[in-house]
Amino acid sequence: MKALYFAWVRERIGVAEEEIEPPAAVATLGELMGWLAGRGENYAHAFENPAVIRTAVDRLHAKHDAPFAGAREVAFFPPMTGG
Amino acid sequence: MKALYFAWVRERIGVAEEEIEPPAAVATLGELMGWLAGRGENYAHAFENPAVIRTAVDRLHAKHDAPFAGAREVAFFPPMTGG
Amino acid sequence: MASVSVQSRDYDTAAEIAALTAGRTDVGAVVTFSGLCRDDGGTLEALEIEHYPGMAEGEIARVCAEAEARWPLQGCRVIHRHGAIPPGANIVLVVTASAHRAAAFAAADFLMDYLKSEAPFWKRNRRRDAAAGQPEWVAPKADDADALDRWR
Amino acid sequence: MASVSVQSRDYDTAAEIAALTAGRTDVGAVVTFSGLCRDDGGTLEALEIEHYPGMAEGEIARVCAEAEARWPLQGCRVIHRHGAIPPGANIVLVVTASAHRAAAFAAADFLMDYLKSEAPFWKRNRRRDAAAGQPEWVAPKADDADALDRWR
Repeated sequence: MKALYFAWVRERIGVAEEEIEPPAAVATLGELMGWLAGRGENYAHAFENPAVIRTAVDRLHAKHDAPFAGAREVAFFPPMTGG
Repeated sequence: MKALYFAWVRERIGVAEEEIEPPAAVATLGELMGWLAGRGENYAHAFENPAVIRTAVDRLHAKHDAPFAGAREVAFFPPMTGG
Repeated sequence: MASVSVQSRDYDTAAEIAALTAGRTDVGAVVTFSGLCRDDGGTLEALEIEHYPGMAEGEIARVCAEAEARWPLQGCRVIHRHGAIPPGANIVLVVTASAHRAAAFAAADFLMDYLKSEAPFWKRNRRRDAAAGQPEWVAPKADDADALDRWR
Repeated sequence: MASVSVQSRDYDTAAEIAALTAGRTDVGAVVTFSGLCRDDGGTLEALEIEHYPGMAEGEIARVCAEAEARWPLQGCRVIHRHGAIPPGANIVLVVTASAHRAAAFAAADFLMDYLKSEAPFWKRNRRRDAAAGQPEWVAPKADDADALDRWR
């Protein structure tokens, strides 16, 4: 599964995208952030306040309690500032 | 004093503008419409329902009970349909 | 600050936007409204627009001044055409510029509602079928009075 | 029916209006919103806009579809730029066309509120003074959340 990071989430982690293989017990996007946060200081910094992170599954907005099983692509980013 | 007529008020009266000299007893725009209505069938037709006629004094909207003493120009027209 | 034109000729929307924004870096939002001549029945030859010269410009300027008093605008431009307008052609343009979008949207919306009800213009429809007789005057719409009430 | 572009290059507002109205006589109202890059402090070199390719287009199209479900639109066009945008330049364009002005205004206003909060774009300010360090990310505004609540 591909994980994408944008804006300061991307900057803190240091990569824009990567392949990830979370264990089967990690089912929701919220759990996935927790698992990612354990992968190193950079990830811990990016996800230090998961409440402010927006999440998407296969390019659609999804809440933290949403499952991601079967997704090709998950994304993590700050609140949007377009327009 | 100049009187101007627009749209179907103009069509019914048959002229776009004219000089008028109402008697001193005619003080408000409403009274002026009554006086004009007595000037002929065309005027009577134009002012048959004065409630629907809008009035202006010196190019500013004015109500029927407004006086027009000293005005250079009064105007009579149907509700506007611009924009 | 507002600029008002009452004219028979067409206008160039892009040039009007450019005039309000060129060389500036304090404008964050520009809203334009263009009113066009519709021909729903396919029988219209032209819309004929009569106006009260002098008062038309004055009333539009007065309405623009009210919009500028209500919202922080950096620019306000209104062009209203008169004469014969064929189907599909431009009738009226409102352009508002502001630092923020809410003011630009509200001012343009307000200006159109007020122009509809306060500016001395009268439309009539000239039909292709001359047998239809005299062009009929367009009646004011109840909707337009309701639209105006939103701002009171 | 809506047409959506996410692009780095600038756009031509007049051409976009023409594309929605050319050859038609059923459009009575066209509203455009242009969002421009402001530089209130005089220190901005450029706004840098990052986006999520694919999702950006998809989200804008979804918001357009919602606008089309809410209002009777005859055309809907959105262009959102990404990359480096200098002060005074265009960022985003929304064009809505309808028979009547209320629908065109409401839909454009709605689209901008939703784009602000739902479309995956992130802005940061690159300052002229490099000593200012890393460009800072723009924080979302509480106003924008309030604006969104108007449509719920």
